[in-house]
Amino acid sequence: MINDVEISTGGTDTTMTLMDVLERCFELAMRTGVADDEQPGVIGYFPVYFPEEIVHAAGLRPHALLGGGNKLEVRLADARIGSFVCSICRSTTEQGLNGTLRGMQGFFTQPICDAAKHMAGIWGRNFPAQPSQILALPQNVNSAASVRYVYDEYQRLRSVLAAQVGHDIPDGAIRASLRVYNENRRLQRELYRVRCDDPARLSTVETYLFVRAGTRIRREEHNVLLREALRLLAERPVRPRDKPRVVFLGGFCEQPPLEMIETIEDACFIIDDDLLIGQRWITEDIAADDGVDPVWALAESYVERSASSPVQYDARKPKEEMLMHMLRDARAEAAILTAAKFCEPGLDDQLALSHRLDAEKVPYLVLEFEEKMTSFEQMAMQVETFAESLLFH
Amino acid sequence: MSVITEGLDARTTGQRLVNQWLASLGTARARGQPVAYVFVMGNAIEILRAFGFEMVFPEINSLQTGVRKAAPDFIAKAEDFGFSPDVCSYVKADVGLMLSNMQHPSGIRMPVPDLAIASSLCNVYIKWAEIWERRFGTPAFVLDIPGKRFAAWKSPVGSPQHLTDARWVEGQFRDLIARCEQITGKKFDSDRLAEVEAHVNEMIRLWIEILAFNQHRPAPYNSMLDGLTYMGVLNAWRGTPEGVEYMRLLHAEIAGKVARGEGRVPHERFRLVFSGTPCYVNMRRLIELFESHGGVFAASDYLTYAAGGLDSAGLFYDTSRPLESLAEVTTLASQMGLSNHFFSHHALAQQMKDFAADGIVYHGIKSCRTVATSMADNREYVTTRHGMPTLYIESDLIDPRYWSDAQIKNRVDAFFEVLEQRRNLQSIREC
Amino acid sequence: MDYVAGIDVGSTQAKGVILDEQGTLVSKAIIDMETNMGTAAEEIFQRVLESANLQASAIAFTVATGYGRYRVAFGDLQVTEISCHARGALAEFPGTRTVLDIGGQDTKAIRIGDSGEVKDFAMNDKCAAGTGRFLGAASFALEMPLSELGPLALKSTKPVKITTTCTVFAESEIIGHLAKGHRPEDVLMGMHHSIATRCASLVRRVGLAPEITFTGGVSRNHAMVALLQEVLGTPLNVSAQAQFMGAIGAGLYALDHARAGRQQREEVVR
Amino acid sequence: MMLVVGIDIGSTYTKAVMMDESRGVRATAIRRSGYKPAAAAAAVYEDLLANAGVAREEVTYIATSGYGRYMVPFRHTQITELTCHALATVYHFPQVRTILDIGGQDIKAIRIDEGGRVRAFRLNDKCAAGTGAFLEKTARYLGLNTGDIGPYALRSTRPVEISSVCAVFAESEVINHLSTGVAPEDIMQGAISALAGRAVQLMKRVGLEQDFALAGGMTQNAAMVAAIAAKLDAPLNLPPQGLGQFNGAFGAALLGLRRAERLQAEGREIPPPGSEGPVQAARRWSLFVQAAQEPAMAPGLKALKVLR
Repeated sequence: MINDVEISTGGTDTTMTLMDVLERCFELAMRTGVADDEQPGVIGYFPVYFPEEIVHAAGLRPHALLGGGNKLEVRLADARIGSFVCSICRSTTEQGLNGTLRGMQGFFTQPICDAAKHMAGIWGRNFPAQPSQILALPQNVNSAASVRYVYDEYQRLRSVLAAQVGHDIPDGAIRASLRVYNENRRLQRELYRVRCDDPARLSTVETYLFVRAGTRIRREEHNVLLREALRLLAERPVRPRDKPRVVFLGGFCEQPPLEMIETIEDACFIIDDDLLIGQRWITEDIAADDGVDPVWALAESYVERSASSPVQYDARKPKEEMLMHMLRDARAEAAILTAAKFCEPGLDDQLALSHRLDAEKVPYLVLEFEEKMTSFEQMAMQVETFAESLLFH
Repeated sequence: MSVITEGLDARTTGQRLVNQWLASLGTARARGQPVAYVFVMGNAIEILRAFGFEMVFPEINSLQTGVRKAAPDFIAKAEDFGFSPDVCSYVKADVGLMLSNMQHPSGIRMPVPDLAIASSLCNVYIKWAEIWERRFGTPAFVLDIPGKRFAAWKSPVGSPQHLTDARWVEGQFRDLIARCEQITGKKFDSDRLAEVEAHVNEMIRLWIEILAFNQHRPAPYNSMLDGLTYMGVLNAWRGTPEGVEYMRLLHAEIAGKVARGEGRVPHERFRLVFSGTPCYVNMRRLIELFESHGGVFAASDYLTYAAGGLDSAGLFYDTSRPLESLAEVTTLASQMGLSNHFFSHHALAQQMKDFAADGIVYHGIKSCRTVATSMADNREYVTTRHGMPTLYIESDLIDPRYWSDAQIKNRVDAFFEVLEQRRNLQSIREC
Repeated sequence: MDYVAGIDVGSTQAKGVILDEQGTLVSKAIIDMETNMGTAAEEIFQRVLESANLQASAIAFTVATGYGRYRVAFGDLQVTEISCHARGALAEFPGTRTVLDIGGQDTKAIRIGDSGEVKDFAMNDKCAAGTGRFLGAASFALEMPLSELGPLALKSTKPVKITTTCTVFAESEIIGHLAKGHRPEDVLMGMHHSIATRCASLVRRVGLAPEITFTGGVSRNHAMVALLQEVLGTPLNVSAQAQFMGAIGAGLYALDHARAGRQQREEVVR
Repeated sequence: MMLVVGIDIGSTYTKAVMMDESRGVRATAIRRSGYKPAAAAAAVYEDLLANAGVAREEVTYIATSGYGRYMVPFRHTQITELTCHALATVYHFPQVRTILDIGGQDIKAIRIDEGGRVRAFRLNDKCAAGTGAFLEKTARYLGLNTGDIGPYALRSTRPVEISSVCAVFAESEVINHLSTGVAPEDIMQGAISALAGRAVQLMKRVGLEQDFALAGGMTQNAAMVAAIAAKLDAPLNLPPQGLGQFNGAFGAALLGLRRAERLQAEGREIPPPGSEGPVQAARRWSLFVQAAQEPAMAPGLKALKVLR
């Protein structure tokens, strides 16, 4: 089914249509497995953010583990994980147990939540051949010592990976990777800008597929796809439609099924979202100049110029203020606050945000989802009612 | 001022100490005493004590709502407020307390915090502190203490990795000290910190020995009943002369029992290791179910992590360099004890051996992913690799709605049938 | 001649057996649970006595099992259904190393050691539909008796994927699929598949070891047996008395005690 | 003379209301939805026409609601049941601001403004034992018909407490109570009280603004109405006699009438039914996910071959 289209990193393929690029991204985005002999070697990481540049500079491919989606049948993992744990932990374990991720050369998780930390233990017990670790990104980014600590932890990662590939990872290689990723993040920001300006031109499902495709290929290739997509989007004919403008929250870790985004888009325009927020976590270019320690630059960006999510505390970024900014910047009239079932950080934030929106008299809709859900009738009813309440009268 | 009276037993002394602590919380505001909210894992109590803070343990407040049968009302208030049933029931009980004008069922009106420290050892702590931040306007002080990175993680004392992590923790302690100075208007007194640490050192020494006493057969106390009361006192009075005094009393009493061969269970038949957090609403009932079969919990990982990991580092404070040493010990305790839930298979197997236990009982908590996410996987590993009999039961910390008596009794009864059959087989083989 | 009784009081049904000294099944009975477990136990006891044509005094020892085991006033001993199902399954299939019992309230996987001892057991989580109750939900949604579910499922050509694990929401998911135009047999097959998967997961929890014996009423459902064999990758033993396995196991425990008691009496006499 | 029809295709029952320009109800009809909602809707529509003694051609406009709203080919428009309940309720009770609708599979709490506009709404948490189905299950255990639940529970003198959030747990509680000899009416009343508690909790999440109204099938259950009113400590407005179950259909008819009137006022022709299909312009990528991923073997199929 999946054709590995060779994409040269040089010029652009002028024969591609927008639908071609989309289909290519769709196929990539929906890939769940890692082939046994995949080259370059693959390092898997659990959401949200990961310093991919270090992996990239080691000549390996970072691979975001995004759960199993709603087509995966969980048969083995239920015996290993409590029933009160979110779906992404369960399906990721399932993919490990059923061999889908056998090709990975390493597994990293992070202290985003308690369940995610357990993933390192599960992986270590069940897949001893794959080195599995917690990359201890700090929950405190408000200390003068924070950058130094992140730097130390990144250096640890660097030496773990160097040992794995059998050679040092030179500063120059990391700088080169920073440039590739800077470009990638610029392109993603551009994509988001296009959708915000003209949501009829670029849907959220499409935006999502474009971004998600990047988690399955080297960033150089992804940059080519995104540049092509942006060029073709500019030429796309657009039919304006009248739908309420909303922002979507809740896609930072476990991924809502495509059907869910489609269901929402049937009735609303999603103008901004936190889907795969880790992919554009760093909000500005990272210094890649000679003379600057590239790992320090990467660590400093993590602490100083980054996005926010329910799984990180940052005194500079109160969650409610972040949402109000998002609504304002998106010129959105309402918010859809979702949380994955059993996601404690998501559920806690959902409540806090809804109280703020009540106070600000901003209409909002609260939804709960699971990546494995297959029935969307009830959700459609809620979304339609919400849109009806925004549009009618 | 001390409630410690000559001639009283540890139990009475412990009760008095807890009551005294609670009473002083109730009057803290009136006395103009600064108040800190802290958790049992990763809390920097030593620094707070050096500044003279009164310490509120929201976890203890919440478990007490369970013990005092008020949890359902408190939880209902939080759910009415909008909290999901899937959220930690300690958090919900605490929200219930906030929505009840801070009137705790112990009779104490809990003071609001001047400072709240949430460590990263349980991520829910941080979300919890965010709730206080919204409610009381008290900024959260998030203390990031890096734990184990993987199961075989070794971070020997003084190794570069240990010092790297400790430097990070120390940096945050310095931030905390600045915050404390600002709140209390007092200058940090390093000698006072050393004094507190000296008390803690003595408590650590005694606690390690008390834990080891239960290696005797019969076990002198039940980790998951008596042990819980020890821990309440130990947490509330950590770093104080009263705490040391209590521990000495306790130590002497248990040593006496060991010498006399007195066991907690009259006819100890099975020695067990408990993994997980207690179900405080039904703990007596649960213990009764086990003790009726002659089963005693000789050891529990709970006594390590809920006691702040005191026993786990094997390291004492160097009072000649109190702050650096605090960071080093805190880091090590976090890596060797407090982040063990994520990789607990080795530690449990070790406890099985040390305590000559017959089996492990896993108690999965519906709303606590910190202890329970991978228990089933852990159990599978321990059972297959070490051939140990294990039992998995599930309920909640304090939410009685998740306690199903018939189901738990059924599982416990069946587990003891397994243990009996196994013992019979062993004795046949030995013949 | 002494007889023994095994009484299994579950949440939805009560079952009873009488065994003779050799452990041979003399009579059996099953009734649906009315309101009170205690009276149901009395009733089932009377039934087995009647059909064996015996007086209560002929019963030397009675073991009660199941959720209501402590409600059996006349029981001499209570043993959990874990031990009883293992015992019953071993008696009929001595090679049994794993027992799977799908009951109304609970599904159990039991691992048996080489000496016939219970080594490990696991029961389903409340949130995971691996119980017969899940089929009950299907039966209600389709307005069709339980016994017809299996045969209809076997007619399926395109099983629908059922994702809900919660029984409560299974009913609405079934209705949803039917409303979308899926054929009842395909939905049912999906349902069976979902249960089989959950049960297999439970079996794996105790470490799958052949032979596997499938006990409980659901074992009469051919679709379920076939699916379980498929997902477990091994054939299953299914007894004609599958529903009575717990009661038979209880009867066998009763027999042990009756024998031990007689030995003791004889020693005393001597 | 204009006649409009509202059809509410719910998960358990399909209900229809015929209304004339005076907003008076001309006829109602109801059937079990079964698992063929399109067929049920067609049949109910036939029943409705027969009940009203009206020919198909005389109906001007048809609006559908409920979860099967898109499954009726002969509709003019569709609208969600929440919007319908809001419209219907505010029509009957202009002062109502919070509506509770207890359905078979979910509970909905809706806050509305004076124009009947939905301001906020919440559905029950997934793991809550708070749906009508829970009550029906309990009734089934006790050997009762759904219709008997209310009268039966009203006989209770000492209701038991059923505390579980999860309906599966709650069921165990019911079994447990039964086996210890608790009177069935006390269990039934306990279940009703538990459900009422959940329902009121949901109402609190949308703001609990007075007055209150109850919609849906539970309006016929006097014990439930009393339990909710007691928990709210305020009276509940109930739809007019016999219309409780038809509230959604009534709302759909009201909205249909409003639209038809507007079209008429604007001098526009009312289009033929069936012209408003589901809005689906964008490509449904979700349909291709299965194909994009490795085609998984349907494990049911092999078993099938073995048995045949």
